[in-house]
Amino acid sequence: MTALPLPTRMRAPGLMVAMVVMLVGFAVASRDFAMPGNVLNIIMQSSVLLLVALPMTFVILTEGLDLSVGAVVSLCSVALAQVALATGSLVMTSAAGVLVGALAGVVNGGLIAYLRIPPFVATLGTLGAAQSLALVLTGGQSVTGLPSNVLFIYGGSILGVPVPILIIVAAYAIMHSLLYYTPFGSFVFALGGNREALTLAGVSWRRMLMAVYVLGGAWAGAAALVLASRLSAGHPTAAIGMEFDAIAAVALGGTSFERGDGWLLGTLLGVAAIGILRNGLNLMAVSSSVQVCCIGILVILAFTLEAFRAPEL
Amino acid sequence: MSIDGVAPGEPNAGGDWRPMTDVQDSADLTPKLELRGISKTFPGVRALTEVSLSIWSGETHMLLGENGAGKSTLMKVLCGAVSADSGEVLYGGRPVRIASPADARKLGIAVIFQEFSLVPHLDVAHNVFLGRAPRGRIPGITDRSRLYAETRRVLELIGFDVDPRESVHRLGVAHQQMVEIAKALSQNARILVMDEPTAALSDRESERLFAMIAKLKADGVAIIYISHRMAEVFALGDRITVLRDGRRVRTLLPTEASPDELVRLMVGRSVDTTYPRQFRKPGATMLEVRGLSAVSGISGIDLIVREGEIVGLCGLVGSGRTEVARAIFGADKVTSGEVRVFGRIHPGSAEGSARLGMALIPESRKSEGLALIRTVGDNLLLAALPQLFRSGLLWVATGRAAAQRIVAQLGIVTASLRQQALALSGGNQQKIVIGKWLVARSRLFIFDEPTRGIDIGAKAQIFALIDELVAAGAGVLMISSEQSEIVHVCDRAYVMRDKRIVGELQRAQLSEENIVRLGMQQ
Amino acid sequence: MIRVPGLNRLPPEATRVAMRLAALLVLGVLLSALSSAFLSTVNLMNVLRQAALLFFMSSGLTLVVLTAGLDLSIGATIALGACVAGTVIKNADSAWLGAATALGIGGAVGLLNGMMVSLLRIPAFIATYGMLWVLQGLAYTYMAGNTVYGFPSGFRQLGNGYLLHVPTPVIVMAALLAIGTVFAQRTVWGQQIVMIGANPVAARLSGVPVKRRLILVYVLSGLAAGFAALVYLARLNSAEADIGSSLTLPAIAAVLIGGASLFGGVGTLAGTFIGALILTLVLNGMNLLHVDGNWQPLVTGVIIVAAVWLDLQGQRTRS
Amino acid sequence: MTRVSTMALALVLGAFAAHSAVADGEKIAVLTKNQTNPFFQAERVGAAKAAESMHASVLQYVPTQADSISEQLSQIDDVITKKADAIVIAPVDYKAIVPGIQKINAAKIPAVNVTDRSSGGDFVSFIGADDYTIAKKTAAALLKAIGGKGEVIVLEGVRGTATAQDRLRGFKEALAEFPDVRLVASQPANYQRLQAMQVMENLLQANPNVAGVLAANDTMAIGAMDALSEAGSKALITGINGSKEAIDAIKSGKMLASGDYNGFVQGCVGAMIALRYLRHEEVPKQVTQPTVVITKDNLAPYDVPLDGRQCPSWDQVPKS
Repeated sequence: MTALPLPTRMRAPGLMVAMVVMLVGFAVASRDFAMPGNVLNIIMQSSVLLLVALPMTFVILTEGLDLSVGAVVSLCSVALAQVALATGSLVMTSAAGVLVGALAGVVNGGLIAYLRIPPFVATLGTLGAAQSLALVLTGGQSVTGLPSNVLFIYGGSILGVPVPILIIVAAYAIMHSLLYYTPFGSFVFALGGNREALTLAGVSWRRMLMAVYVLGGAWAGAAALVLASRLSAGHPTAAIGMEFDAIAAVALGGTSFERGDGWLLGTLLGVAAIGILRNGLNLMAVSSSVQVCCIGILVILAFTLEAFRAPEL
Repeated sequence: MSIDGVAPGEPNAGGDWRPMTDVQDSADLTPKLELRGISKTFPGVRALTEVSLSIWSGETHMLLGENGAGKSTLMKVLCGAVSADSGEVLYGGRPVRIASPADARKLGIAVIFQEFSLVPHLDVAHNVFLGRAPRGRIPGITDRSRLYAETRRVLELIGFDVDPRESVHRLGVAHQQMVEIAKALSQNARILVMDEPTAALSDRESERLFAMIAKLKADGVAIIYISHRMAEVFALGDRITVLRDGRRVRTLLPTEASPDELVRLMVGRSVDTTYPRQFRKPGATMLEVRGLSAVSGISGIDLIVREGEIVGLCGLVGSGRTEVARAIFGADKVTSGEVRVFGRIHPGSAEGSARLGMALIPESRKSEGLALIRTVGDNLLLAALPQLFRSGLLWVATGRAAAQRIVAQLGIVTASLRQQALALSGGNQQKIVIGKWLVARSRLFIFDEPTRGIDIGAKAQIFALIDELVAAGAGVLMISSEQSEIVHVCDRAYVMRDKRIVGELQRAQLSEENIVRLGMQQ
Repeated sequence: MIRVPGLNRLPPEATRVAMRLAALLVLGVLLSALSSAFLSTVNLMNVLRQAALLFFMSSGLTLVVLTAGLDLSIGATIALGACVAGTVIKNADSAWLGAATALGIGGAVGLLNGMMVSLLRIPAFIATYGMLWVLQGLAYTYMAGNTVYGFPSGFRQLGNGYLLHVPTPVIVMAALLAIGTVFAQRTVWGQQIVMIGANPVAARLSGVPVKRRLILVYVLSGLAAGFAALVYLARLNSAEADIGSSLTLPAIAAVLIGGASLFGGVGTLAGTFIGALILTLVLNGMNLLHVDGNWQPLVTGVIIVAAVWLDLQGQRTRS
Repeated sequence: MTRVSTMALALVLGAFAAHSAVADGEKIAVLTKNQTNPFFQAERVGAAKAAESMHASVLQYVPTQADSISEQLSQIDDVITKKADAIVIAPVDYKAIVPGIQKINAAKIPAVNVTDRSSGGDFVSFIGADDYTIAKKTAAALLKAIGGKGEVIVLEGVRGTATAQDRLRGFKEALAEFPDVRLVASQPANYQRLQAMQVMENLLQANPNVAGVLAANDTMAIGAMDALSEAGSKALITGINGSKEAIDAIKSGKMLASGDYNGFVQGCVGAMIALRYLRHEEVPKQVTQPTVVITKDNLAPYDVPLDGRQCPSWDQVPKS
């Protein structure tokens, strides 16, 4: 083989085509779509999902799955809201969210890495537990009356830039650096690609797997902070079902469920695609039942295109 | 079976060996590394019993033994992946503890594994330095430019021309092995363990590896080299240690031993490595391939296989041999040409092959040949299901009888038909893969590297079995990287280069020289 | 998917089913000790009938999971199937036509799923997740927020009736369990399906028509969902667009508690049947013991994890 | 493949373009909680009918995931972007909706609040009755009917949703007024018929002598009703919503009552008020929809399919 760089194959072509079709289509169909204000809308609306989908990419890279994330975000949102009411301190509030999330991550990681329970089963169990705890903590009520410093997280802006945008830019930068510029990132790829390689490199795969789930939990806490700020409330069922959106975004972005093959930027695009689809259909006033169909069709079509390109096994 | 009379631990001629180096260092008076009385028991298996071994700087120490003799356990003890139950390790005369891979690395021990320790979706550089990436100025962040520079340096050292940013999953098996070697070398190892490093390499790449080994030796690196290839053992080895059943049988000098002697020590009895067979007059044409091209890149393939003959398919690794086998069998999509089996046009699917009585014994037994988590019985019946049970209903007794017959016929060593396939040794697993086609009464066999990773005793059995098949009127197309096997076993052979067949050698012309000449010609 | 030594080593399936049966008995004894109402014929018949609907969904899903696949669309298939079939039964006044409709929808959905998974090689999780949304959307559009209800009593026998004092669904469940077990373990197709799950490449290279069998498996899963839709209609006497959303996860949970591995090649219908019973018993027990609703998700989650953990423990100690 | 994708693109774009039809009059956006509860279907039909009769058009927004508050907030953003003339909204969560309402206020789009009263923000008007009151009234009807004594079971909605919480609170308040009634079990059945039936079957084993069942919606009530009749229980049962199926059951005597605050009329009045406001006609600050407990005696006006119902004329609307 020569040193010629092989042409890098385009990743997630289905998603790319879908994005182009949607962007052009919505711009044609609705004059409001391509406005700066609406673009900002889409980004702000997608911020919580992105904060969950980025660490989900890590989890899926390890050949794992986290079904609990929606329930955990909900749990974190009520926990941090209660702390916010009690202390009024943004630092304490954020810490509470991240801590509760990380604890949920410890449970997931412990079940998966140490008791070796398949991720699907383990996180299905945690889902139930987190949902229960959120209900018990609140008695089923949303927790309102958050102080203004918490509301600032979604509603405020710094130097004219809305805070959620700063948060997701920072989140992406952190997660990108972590995945591609640190030894930990290489370990994440190895967890899915070849765990034996980690052992032989003197790295405990269990500890690394644990770290991935704890990281995911901590980000769920951060997502909960943004969500609570957006709702001005902690809500015990606010993010139920978000895990499937997150998994869909990650998969749309070209991350495979096997062998540690993935792409973080793809996840960003996947989240954007889901946001754009919902926003565009709303602007076109497409009925909700048709919207539901469209989401399914987007997912299937994006992968169909992929299939026509991939070589036979 | 006559067991060789040498008791383990008995002083051997090779034990007094000292390296012939110019360096007059006091360290040379003691071995670089010494293992004393290492024992290791896994649940139910005694893997190592009181194995002692010493390696000096600048020595290439060949380690021989059948599968299950304890070589890989010994290696794992050395690299810290497994800890010994008893015994001690001395490094430069001092006792040391190797409890983890990190300990081993600190002592300068590096291992080149046969089963790749690479991460498919990381690039070459990140693989080479996995867990050891150079740190940058920002804490926790990898210094990427240094990472790539260092990798380039190591790759140049072994003369391996590949972009360090290339993702490993895009590399072929041979190149992955080179990355594996680069990974071990990048650790500046003082003790290097290699497990069949040439198994996947072409001759040219092997030559390059041998040159590198010579250079490392000159630098005083101690090398433990595991191989099944006699030629390598004698060409490279300073000393040879033979393991059998977890014990050291003997350590000897190459000059003291003949290949037959080594095989006898490994197996515990005499084995004929020339694989004698009766050459007969071939019968009617069973397989006829005309102008076959496939999506995998092979083109214009013409070949025939007749009743009662073994036809070799050889060439360098990557020359397209496996692709030809897959295209004929219907595993890869064919773009042009035709395949006739027993005169009938082949439908181009694996299912059709099975129906026509054609069998494929694939290169990678575990990933393509067996359902490891299922039982021996399940695997044996897999290919024969539609013809054994024409009604569609599975009769347990019929199935059991059919499977049992093959177990007996092939001498498969298994506790029962309900044993999981993964519990069996490589040789027995290979027999199951062959056996499932015998249950299906196949008559045309394609063997892709049938003896890879199988020990010498089992190898002879496999070849005896193949001979039996052709004696009974079957036709065989056999791919092998070991040219001596082709020369000994085949009636004829086709030689491939660059995805095409470049020549056909009749029995009289069949020699390693001719194969290499055709395969390498530019 | 995960290459951890020891994890995929599984003992003979009969032993594992027996272990599950033991777990089920322990649960039963525990519940009868805690609640006097538990151990009555009526309650046990109730539990069996409740488990039946769950089992109809999980039976097809078990086959899918055996091939290392997943079918997230069964709930939505039931929703669409029940809504359309319900309308047909009402409007055409023919239970048979309705039954054909439900099975037809289930089979068609399964065919599409199977083609996406086998021909287009879309990961099963994604393909059936996309299908879930499409079907849900169709159900919403079709029903436009209405409920279809009130079916002839002859048809309702399928869900409500009794044969020899045993609820009809329970008898149908027993029949399905028997037929399904024979299919999975005593037919060529069943055996090929199991082997596809254990190693699809080896199966293909051994002449197994992998694509056709995969399509078959998803069609069977769709048909099972279609049949579940009929039983649902007969039992509940009504259908609306959102009935499926709460059905899929319990069906998957029953399969997992039943010992099937998501990595394929391992699992039995008998195991899934016990899984469905365990899950139903847990819910029954929580109702009988008046467990606060807030804690019910947690209890269910813990049971699922514990069941799988115990199973893995059993395998590890013996291997 | 390029050609195929170009064709696909053209097709899809055609579909997009075909969709952008524009109506003549005002555009009101109607935001409801989910597609599954018949109450909101009635509300949507009511709003559409009222708008049609006033020559305006309605854009319906329903979260694709039922009762998703974040999705409803996103839909508010999108409606503002789309510059709807007015908004009629039934908030998923009356507390968490407040930031969305404030955005609507900031965009100066008039908003009418229906069904659940938002705990903040400015509205042209509020139309509705709260879940608490309706649950309390319905429960009282049942408790009276069983003679103020005996065992009662409550079937709850989805834990964590505002309606479920409020209805449960209403039930409990009513129960407190009847000291001889014993609440023997209160279990969630998540507004689902199947779950209600199965939970009821289970509960009947431990509590065979139950005299009454309070279900937090009609769907659950009917599921429980089937379980009760099969077990031969004579327990009375009530639901909430006044759905068509419940009306039929009440008519045939299988169900005692269903609490209702008439989603259809709420939808009508919400749209009427929004349009009147846009047309600078006077509107009331609040319309309290009378909560009705539908029983055998007063079910006639409810026993009409949605399509056949007529919005009340403006004069008939109670203004308070």
